[in-house]
Amino acid sequence: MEFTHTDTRRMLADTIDRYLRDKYPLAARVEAGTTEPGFQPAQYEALAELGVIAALFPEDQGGFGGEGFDIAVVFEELGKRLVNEPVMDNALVPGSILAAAGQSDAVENIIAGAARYALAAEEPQALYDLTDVETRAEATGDGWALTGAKSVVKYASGCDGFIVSARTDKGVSLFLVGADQVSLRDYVTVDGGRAAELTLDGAAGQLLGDEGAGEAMLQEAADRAVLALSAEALGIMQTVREMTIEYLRTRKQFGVVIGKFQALQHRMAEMLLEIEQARSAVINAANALSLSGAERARIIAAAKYSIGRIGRLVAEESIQMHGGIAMTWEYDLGHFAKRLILIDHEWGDQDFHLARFIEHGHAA
Amino acid sequence: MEFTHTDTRRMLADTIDRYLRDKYPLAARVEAGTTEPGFQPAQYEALAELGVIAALFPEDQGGFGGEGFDIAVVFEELGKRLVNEPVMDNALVPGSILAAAGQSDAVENIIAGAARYALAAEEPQALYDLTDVETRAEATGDGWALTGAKSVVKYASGCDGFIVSARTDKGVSLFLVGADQVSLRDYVTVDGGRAAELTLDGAAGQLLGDEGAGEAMLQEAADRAVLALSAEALGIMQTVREMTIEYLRTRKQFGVVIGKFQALQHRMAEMLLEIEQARSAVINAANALSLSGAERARIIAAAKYSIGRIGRLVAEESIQMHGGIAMTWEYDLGHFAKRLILIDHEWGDQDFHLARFIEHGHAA
Amino acid sequence: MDLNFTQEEVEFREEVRGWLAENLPADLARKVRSDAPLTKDDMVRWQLILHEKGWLTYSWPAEFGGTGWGPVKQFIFEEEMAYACAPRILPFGLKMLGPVLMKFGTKEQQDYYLPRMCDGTHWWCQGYSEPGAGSDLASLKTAAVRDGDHYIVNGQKTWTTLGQHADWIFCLVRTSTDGKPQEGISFLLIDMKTPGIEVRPIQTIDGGREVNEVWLTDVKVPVENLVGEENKGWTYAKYLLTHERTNIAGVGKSNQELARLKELAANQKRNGKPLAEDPFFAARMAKVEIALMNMEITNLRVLAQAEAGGSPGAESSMLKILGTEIEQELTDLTRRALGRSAQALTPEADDQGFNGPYVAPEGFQNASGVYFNHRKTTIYGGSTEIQKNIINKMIVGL
Amino acid sequence: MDLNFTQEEVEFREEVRGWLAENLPADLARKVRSDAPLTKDDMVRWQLILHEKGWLTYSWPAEFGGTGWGPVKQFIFEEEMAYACAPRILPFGLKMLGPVLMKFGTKEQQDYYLPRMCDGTHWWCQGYSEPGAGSDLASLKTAAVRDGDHYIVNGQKTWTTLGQHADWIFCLVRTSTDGKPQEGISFLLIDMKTPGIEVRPIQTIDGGREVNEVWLTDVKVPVENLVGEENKGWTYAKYLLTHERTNIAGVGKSNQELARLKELAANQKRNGKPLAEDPFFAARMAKVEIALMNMEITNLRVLAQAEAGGSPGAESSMLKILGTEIEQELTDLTRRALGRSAQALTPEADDQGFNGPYVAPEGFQNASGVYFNHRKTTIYGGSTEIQKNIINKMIVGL
Repeated sequence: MEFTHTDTRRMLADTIDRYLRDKYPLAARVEAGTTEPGFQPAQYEALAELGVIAALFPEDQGGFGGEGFDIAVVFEELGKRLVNEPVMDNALVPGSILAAAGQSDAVENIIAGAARYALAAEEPQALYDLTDVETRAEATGDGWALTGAKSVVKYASGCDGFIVSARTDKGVSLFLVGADQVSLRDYVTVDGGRAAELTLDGAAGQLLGDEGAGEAMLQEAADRAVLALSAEALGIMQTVREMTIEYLRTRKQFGVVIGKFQALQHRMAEMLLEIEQARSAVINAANALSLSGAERARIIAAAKYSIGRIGRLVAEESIQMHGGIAMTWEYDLGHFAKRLILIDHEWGDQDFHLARFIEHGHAA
Repeated sequence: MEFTHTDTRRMLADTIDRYLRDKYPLAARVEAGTTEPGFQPAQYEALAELGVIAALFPEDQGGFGGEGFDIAVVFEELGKRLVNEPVMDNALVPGSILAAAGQSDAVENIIAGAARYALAAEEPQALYDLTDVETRAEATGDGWALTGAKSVVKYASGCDGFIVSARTDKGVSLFLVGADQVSLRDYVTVDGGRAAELTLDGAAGQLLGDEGAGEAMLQEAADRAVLALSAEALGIMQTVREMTIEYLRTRKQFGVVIGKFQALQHRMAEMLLEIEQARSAVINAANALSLSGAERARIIAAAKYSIGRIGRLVAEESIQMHGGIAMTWEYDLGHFAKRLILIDHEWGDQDFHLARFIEHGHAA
Repeated sequence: MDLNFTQEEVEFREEVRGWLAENLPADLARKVRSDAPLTKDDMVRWQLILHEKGWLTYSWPAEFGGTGWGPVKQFIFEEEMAYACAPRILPFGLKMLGPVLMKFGTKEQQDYYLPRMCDGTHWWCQGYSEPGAGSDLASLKTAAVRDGDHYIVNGQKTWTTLGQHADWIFCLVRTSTDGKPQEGISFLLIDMKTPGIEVRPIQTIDGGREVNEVWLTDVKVPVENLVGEENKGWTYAKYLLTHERTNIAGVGKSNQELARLKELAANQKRNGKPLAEDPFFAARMAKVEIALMNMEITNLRVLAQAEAGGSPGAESSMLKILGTEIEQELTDLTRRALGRSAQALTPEADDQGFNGPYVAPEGFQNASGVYFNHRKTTIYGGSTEIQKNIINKMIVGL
Repeated sequence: MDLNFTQEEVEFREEVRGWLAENLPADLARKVRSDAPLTKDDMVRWQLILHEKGWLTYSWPAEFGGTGWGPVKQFIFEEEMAYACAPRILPFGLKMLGPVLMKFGTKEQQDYYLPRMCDGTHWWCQGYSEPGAGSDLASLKTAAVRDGDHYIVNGQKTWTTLGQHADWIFCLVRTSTDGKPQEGISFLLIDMKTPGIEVRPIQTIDGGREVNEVWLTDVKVPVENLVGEENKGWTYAKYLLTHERTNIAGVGKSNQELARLKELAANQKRNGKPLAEDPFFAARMAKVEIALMNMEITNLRVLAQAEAGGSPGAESSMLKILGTEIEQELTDLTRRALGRSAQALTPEADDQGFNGPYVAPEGFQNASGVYFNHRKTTIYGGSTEIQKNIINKMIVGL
């Protein structure tokens, strides 16, 4: 047993931490999250240069990592500073699918920060269920024509291409679709960033992987995304933890610092204890990425469930313990809390993953 | 709107309260609950003489009450003093079924405290589901022969007869079975009292009401039982509340009374608030006994769910706030806590009633 | 025991409901239903419609031009307003300052201010909170120094709801530093047009701009704007805060939100079935519905007591805690029911002529914002922690 | 990062498991599995079997005749003991007094007491708690007054687990009332056969008779029974309490209970389907299973730290809170799964030759009793409230 990271991963974490601390002020992030394109392209490129994206891919795909703990280390650091660059949405998720489909040029460009892709999988009628696909793909002479609608595709605007799930007679398959083939309705997201409704009307698509293999490919990407989100949430919780401790130590009410009030002390102790449970859930999920079958599915679902439950607790309790100031846009806490809550809305919420955990328990 | 009881009901409550305060010491109740017959027959008769049983039946059946609020008033008072006389099990529940089946002599005897009956409805394989009936009734020349097993029939020993649910070709029906027709395996209950496993092997039974009408008759009895249990739990909670407040005011730790610790203050405030919610649930259920259909079912299920949830909170929190002393047999609190928890095991637990509430919401 | 409203009360409810159906402008109801922000004009328009009917002062005694309704009728009126999705009546003048003036103000103050807070002349805001004070209201520092016929006021107020529209502000100010903090506080009425007043908006985490800071620099306030006696302001402030609030629990509003949530859950799908039939989501909805049913009875119990002339004790604090927690839980379930679409912030979809595609279903463009905005409800108006202290004090007595 | 045990550790686990399979008496395992009470003979029998193997002192350093195992091996051993349903090794001698003597006792004390707590000669019990003290341990009043070669001890101890079987008791006693309460405490070893000692059983709410009061009246204790220095007992007591406990969380026990619960839920029926498939019950089980999975990792993190020579900080308190809450929740779900049959108290059904009918399924005759008994776990050994104080102190620092 060993619960410290390898030297390489620790150096990576330090590098990201130092960079973000020095060069990634929260104010600019918040500002970027309310305008177009929803992030800071120069920052995204800088992160790619630091190796943040390369760390998410194995050596044979042009990266230097790609394991569960690489993903966990990167996203925990990004979470701490509330980074809303599209590392997960435009690199990790589409990159791992494109790699699996042998699109090595595209993956290289992604790793270099030179190209961005997005997965357009979830549909308006589906609550997190990636297998609920109504978009259709029809074979044409030399390719496929896709028709349908996809919802809340994050950081879609400006992408070089989209990976779209669509149904054929053989089930769900994934297709690479050019940016010029889709219509986007672009908007701001609540947690600071952008997304789009994407519509396809006979869009030309190129099959990725085997026809009918889409569900398995999506699940593989979903596991990576869930791990990344969970680690991001853990990073956010750590910052929230520090802010709240600091506030309890300094804010005075009725003549004493509020951290002296035992009712708050006990609630803080519960929050601290739960954050350690969240950390354990992320470690377990990172490790599970090297497992398979029901065991992997259960552990990853358990992590997202835990993050959903604990994330809500941390967001709500930290706001309540801060009081009014936490309700203001100007104070940092609220932005962290918003992202923490909205993470429960990406890739399946806590109820979704609790059900998934139960389902894979029966299967085991 | 009027949230005070009628004069008659207030007098009844006062009478019961005074009697129990003077003549029903807890020690004797606890002792009786560990031996045979599990209660104090002289006390049961005395309560009958006070009109406690008559209050549960309408005038045309020989009583002077029988409405929801009569049941609520009686059982709240019994709960306060942790009475384990079989007023619900041997009077309210069988009496209301016998009355509905026109067995007026039996009802008269019940009201007088001169006869005791018990409902034997739940079967070993069923978790609270009264319609899960495997006991069979076969028509004989002049009656019925019943074969099967019933589980946890409270205060069965010494009963004059049993009301047994059994399945015929027309569904579930209720039968009156003589005490000499059944075998009992009698035992102590965790919360102080007795119950028995009951087996029938061709037992002679008399049909009560119409053949196939059993489920409706059982549900009617169940609604009364749930109300009685909920009111009993409310009474228990009030005593637990008083004991805990007293303890917080007097027990010292670290040089101060523990009620000065804000963490306990806030938990106590939550417990007090929840007890008021439980009181409202009981009032609502008492009122609902005069309603019908889904509305009645929903309100009564909501009450039992609320009592189950809040009962656990009150039992566990009051023990925790007391500390070690609450773990002792000698101290009263534990006996109240045990009954409060076990009430969730009678006539459907909180999950059962939450499901029932949801089901009747859809039907509505 | 009788849980039913009287025949008269039932008829009264019908009357209110009928009138609202005819007189509440549809555009306002639509905005309220979908949690879209109201403009000042929206609010004033509705206020004047109610005023014309004589119902704006529904909580006032007849002698001051009110309806003279008792607690039960007021409750019914508020419930029906909530069910109809009417804009809320702003409380600052009518529910807060009004009763204080009626009890502690001079005849001149009553005659001048009371009519003007009804007819749209004066928009009032509240100057209680200060940045350093929070739940410890009595530690306020804004100072008023007597100078001849005037007070000179310096300091800063915060969380001033809709202060950007206000003509007047009622303020707690410190006129003495002797004795306990509560003892040197006075209650002043200040014209917002007085030189030295600056209103700075505070943007909230949901992006909203409802609250403000109010900075006061050498603001001259005539002494006749003092309410009651100097240094007795804490008494009036407490009167205002504890002044019987018959609907602190927000039963009507929460019932309305629950109905909306149920409709949403019936239309959203999970695994091909309505979300309302998903057992976990159904359980979440059922639990909050049961809590609300119980609280409604608790509320009616308090109401019956108030109608009989009693004053609620710890129950007010219980209802504040329960009411806000239920409200928050409903906003939480609403965002959950929306799934991924709760992430989209698309207020433009509420605009007339919007042409799609919708992200969240119509009427739910701002569900996450509403959830975050509602975090305030357990902080303001006496935080949940303060309410628990009160409950403990009143019942356990320590 | 590596969540796996080493090859050596895996083999060690196999060895322990294999040995237990062959050497743990089936009747003892059956009693433990069904939560039936163990007799003194049961416990001594098992202890001697372990002692013969050399594993009774599994947590002791080799120099004192222990196995010399590190934290990880100790943890594995404890897990396997739990999975096998072995009777627990009583901690009073081996885990509590033993380490104190090794660190603070004289050579004579070590040579005399340590072997005898292993070979069945001395059954030890603990004399810490007093009726008035509770969580405020240092306020203890039992007094030891020096009189020549003896101390004369007067006072009362309580919650003395299995004291009815004990030959010896280690006691915290007050030898001085000067200074802070912590400063006048000494650590004494007392022979239970000394005149003036009376053991009175305390019956617990589940009907159990495990704990006792110990009354001491003019009990003469030779001064050589003092451990360490007079008035320094608090230091030794704290050492004992904070002495590294690698399995404070009870992961093995809870995993075992969870497996038992799952089996039960698969056999019980609700609406004709296994209870395990009822969505509400399945959710309850899944939630506690996930909490347990997370805690297991947290526990391994602490263990790895301890193996590397570190000492856990606030994590010990977190594991105590989590471990006991999970244990309690499992007892709660077990009684729930039994439905109505949880009401029956039928210990006779555990007797050999019992002839039915069963009320609760075999092995679950005392599930409600176990639930009530487990309420103690969040009260003793530093209550949850005390642990939260510690966490706050160590991390927030206030």
